[in-house]
Amino acid sequence: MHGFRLSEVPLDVPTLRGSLLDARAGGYASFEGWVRDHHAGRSVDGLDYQAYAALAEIEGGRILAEAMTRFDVVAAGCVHRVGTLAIGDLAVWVGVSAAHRGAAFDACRYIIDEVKQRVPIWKREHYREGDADWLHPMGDGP
Amino acid sequence: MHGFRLSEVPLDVPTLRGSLLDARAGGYASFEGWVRDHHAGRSVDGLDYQAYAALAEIEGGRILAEAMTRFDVVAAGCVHRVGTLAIGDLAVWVGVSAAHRGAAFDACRYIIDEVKQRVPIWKREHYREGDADWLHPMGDGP
Amino acid sequence: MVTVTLLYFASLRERTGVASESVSTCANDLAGLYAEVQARHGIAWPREHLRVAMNGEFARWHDAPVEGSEIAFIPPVSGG
Amino acid sequence: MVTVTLLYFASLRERTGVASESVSTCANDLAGLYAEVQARHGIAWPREHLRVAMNGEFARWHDAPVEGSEIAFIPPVSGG
Repeated sequence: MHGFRLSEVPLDVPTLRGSLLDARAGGYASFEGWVRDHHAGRSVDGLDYQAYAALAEIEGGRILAEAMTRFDVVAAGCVHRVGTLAIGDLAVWVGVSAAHRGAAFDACRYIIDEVKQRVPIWKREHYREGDADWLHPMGDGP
Repeated sequence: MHGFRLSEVPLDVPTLRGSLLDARAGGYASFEGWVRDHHAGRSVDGLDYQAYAALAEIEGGRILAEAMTRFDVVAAGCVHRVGTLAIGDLAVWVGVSAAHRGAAFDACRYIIDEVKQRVPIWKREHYREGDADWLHPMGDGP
Repeated sequence: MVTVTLLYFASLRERTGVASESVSTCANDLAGLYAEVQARHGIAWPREHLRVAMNGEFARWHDAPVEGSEIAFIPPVSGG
Repeated sequence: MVTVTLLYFASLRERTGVASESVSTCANDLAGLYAEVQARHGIAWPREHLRVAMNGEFARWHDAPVEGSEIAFIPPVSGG
């Protein structure tokens, strides 16, 4: 998996990782975002991700291309889940292979930081008390 | 796999990763060092890792404990291969789970940087031309 | 007057009650179009908190709405 | 005079031809012991490039060799 895509089905990490194997690569850095059981002091039961798919894939692809340009890497990929996820489910995967570990780490972190800031994907948290909320960091809500 | 250990057999990444899953963890950063096909301008066919096992496990364990203290992480593990490895084989795995991605990345990088600097493990590269050399960064050789 | 399709996501979809709607507008730019949408759906969110996209690409608030285009008001994102 | 076991790794093992050897020494400290080893095996490597361990723990060059201990001269490492 090179580049960026959305997935409506669970991600298979060994397959994703395997797609970045390369004899020229000495290092592989990866990041996984997992659904955790709490956020901002509240207990979370699960969540939904919604995306503006057309724009998300364009903007995600742009971020991956930037990472390939800025850092000396061999290959990089990112897949983000959409749909309903349970605690412990994998929400996003980033993987980068490079000749040297510094570039692999830096590119991996760049990708996840930019994806979280720029790609039109939204998270709706389901709380143990039964309510649910769309998260809009920095916004007060509509 | 929490803490540090050496392994004489190939590493199984899904199992290692699975051991760090935790409902409190929202992020998982990992690093893998792969045997690459070149180094310092020479073509490499494979390599051996030799360790001073008793001290390596003590020093590796110390590094993991430092990472747990310095960074706000849930769990962290590192396994380093010893023995004969081929191109593309996994030489070292580091995995860190944490509530937030910053701590996961920072701890992961701390661990691999310190392991490479401090743990008594040595690499012998086999070159395509048939010769082989122990690597001793910063040293001129005995 | 142009006719465009508006797309809503996340809280905005919840507030408007629709994923998309077709509207005719005389607004000169996307800022003016958003002001109309705010008034019609009772959205307090200031424009400064949102981004806007037209036909699957980010656009500028002073761009004019293009006949037949698909326009999305993008609330702050929370992926990852 | 104490008797200790010396462990060799990587290039040092290649140079000495042994993984370990038992030696008796009158050296006052580990620095002196390394000087003996250098002379006996023709090792040019200055002590400053190495670390030293005794009984599975890093030690200091001015530590005295302990009877029956296991001593390793640690060349620059290259794991990872």
